[in-house]
Amino acid sequence: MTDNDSLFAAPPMAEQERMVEAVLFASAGPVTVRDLEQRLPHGCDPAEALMNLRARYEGRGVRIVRVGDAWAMRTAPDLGWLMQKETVETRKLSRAAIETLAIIAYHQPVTRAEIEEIRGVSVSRGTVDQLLEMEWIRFGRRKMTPGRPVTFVVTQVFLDHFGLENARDLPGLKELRAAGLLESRPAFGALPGATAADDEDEAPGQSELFED
Amino acid sequence: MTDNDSLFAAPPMAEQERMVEAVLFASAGPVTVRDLEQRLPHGCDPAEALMNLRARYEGRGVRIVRVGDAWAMRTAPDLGWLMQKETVETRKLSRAAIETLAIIAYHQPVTRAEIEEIRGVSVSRGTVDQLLEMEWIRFGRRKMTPGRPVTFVVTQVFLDHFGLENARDLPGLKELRAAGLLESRPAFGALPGATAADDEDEAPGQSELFED
Amino acid sequence: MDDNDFDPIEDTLGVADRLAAEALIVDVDGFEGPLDLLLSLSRTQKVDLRKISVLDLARQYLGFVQQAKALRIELAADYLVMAAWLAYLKSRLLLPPDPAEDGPSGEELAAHLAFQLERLQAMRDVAARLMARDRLGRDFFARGQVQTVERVRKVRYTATLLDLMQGYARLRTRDEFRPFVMDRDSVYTMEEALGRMRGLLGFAGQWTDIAAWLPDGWDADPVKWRSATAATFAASLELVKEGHAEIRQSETFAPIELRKRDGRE
Repeated sequence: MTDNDSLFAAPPMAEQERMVEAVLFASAGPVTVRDLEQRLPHGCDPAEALMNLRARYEGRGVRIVRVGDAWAMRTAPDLGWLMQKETVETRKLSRAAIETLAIIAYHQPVTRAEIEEIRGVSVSRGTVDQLLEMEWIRFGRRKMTPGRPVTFVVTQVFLDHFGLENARDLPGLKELRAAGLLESRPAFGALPGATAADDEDEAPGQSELFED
Repeated sequence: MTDNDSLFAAPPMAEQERMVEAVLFASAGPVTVRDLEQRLPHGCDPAEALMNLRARYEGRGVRIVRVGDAWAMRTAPDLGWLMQKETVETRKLSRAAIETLAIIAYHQPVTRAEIEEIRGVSVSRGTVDQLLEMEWIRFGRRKMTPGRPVTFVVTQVFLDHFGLENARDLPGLKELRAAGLLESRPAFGALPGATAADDEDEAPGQSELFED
Repeated sequence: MDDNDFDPIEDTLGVADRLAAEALIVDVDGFEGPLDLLLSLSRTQKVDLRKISVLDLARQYLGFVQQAKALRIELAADYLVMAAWLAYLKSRLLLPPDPAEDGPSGEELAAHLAFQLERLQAMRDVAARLMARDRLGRDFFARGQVQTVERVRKVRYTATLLDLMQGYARLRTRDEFRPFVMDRDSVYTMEEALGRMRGLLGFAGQWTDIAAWLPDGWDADPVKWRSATAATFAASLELVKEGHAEIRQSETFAPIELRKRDGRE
């Protein structure tokens, strides 16, 4: 701030209030009156602006609160219950679950036996249960084959999560590679067991009937 | 919230407004009306509460803005100069990336071949990758043309970043449409420039085997 | 097309045009392909892109390519393809239409080129307008603080589309594709070969085919054989470089032989 600034009148109080509001909202931590004095144009009265702002937020869903010698915006304490859902911990799905999900998405409707043939390992009950519980997959109609096995298909919840209109919109391998999304490092031949880093590999050596 | 809630009347609109205010304030990203419906007690009308809240914040230092089908609280753009401390250094985009982004935004859903036709040069993988990684673009539905190519569309993160309510609010969109510049006129096939970058067809060759 | 386009003395470029073309030539790397160059050239006409003279533009472009050739500047293939096409377009525009010929007329082709230029320019203009908008994190801001509220731990599992697609790709291309994992059990490294050969070199007084130096069990599988051969060869060269061994090959594709160097010379 140079001394010249004092030649100009300070902005009107309503404008100062707006400024304080914006600064409090965007700051990562509480802001002191001194901070505000330095950031607002010369001649402003942040203390008064703060009091006006505080009165304006009285009874709203958000309040202006004092934290030590600084000020911050906080949600009203009586609405804390609304925030509980905010604190979900997100974890990445396991590789087994992702692969199972991918097979269902690309091959639906697909039976458990078919999933196992493609993955080359048996599919644990927990994996399928987890996907069912997340509502990313559901039971489809039964296959017209001996035993009439149930099939799995993906759900609308799945499509919403991945931003897809339709499971057919999933890009193919060629397109993935073209977009540079696959690290297509050629491996040195395929040795059986080389992929055995799997968490549920009870039955390796199942021949990969679905490889094409 | 349990089912019992439906036995009680929805809270008054002023209270719903407080709740919506608290939720929007607490969420870093935009919140959809659907999210609000799920979080507010049964019988609430978050859409109406949002309209009231938006009007209440009119002209304040913080605004309620629409981002696609979601809503968020953001500081008023005219106060940006106050926020130098909070400014995040955005990665500088290349000219190719900026043009590609604009083409996707104005022509969406658009295929890679169409982007190349418009720019007259092939689109590098890095460019698309970078935009995908920034979550400014995503895969859209496939085109109903031979080969069913994947398309790209812009995301909610893109709209949020550029302060757009939806993709229809893109600057100059109407003029471009009126001038016929957004129609895909069939090229006569003779015109060079739309270099068909068929890089997806190259198979990993033997020569790559010893590359690390 | 107006009458000017049929000017017979087409190759007489004005001094100013010539200078402009030369200025462009210096800059050839700065263009993103022929369309970008054409757009730059069209600006010298200083007219609405819809009223542009495609014939003039074709002349300027061909002049540019001529000069680039004269100055021995390497032009990428697509610049030359565009030049050939523009030369064809120019002839179509200058000659009276051939009623027997099918396909689009010269005027239609020219109109489409003008459309392409106008569209590219329009995209650049809106891209600039887009980038000049008020932007999140620069002009307007989200809440600065992440709210701390009581933690009700609820685990939500998530995955991205990329995870899903890569998971699928991993399964379907298991033979040729495995992300992040270097397949070590069929790779014989040069360090391993070197370690093994250092131990054995003392016994190699005679010329021995390096194929005999492969470790046991690495010659059956072609994949392993290839890796072991490469590593053994590289290690042999290293030993020769260090002065511990000599290497020879009598002719192309003959066996490569190695023996210990014991300071006889």
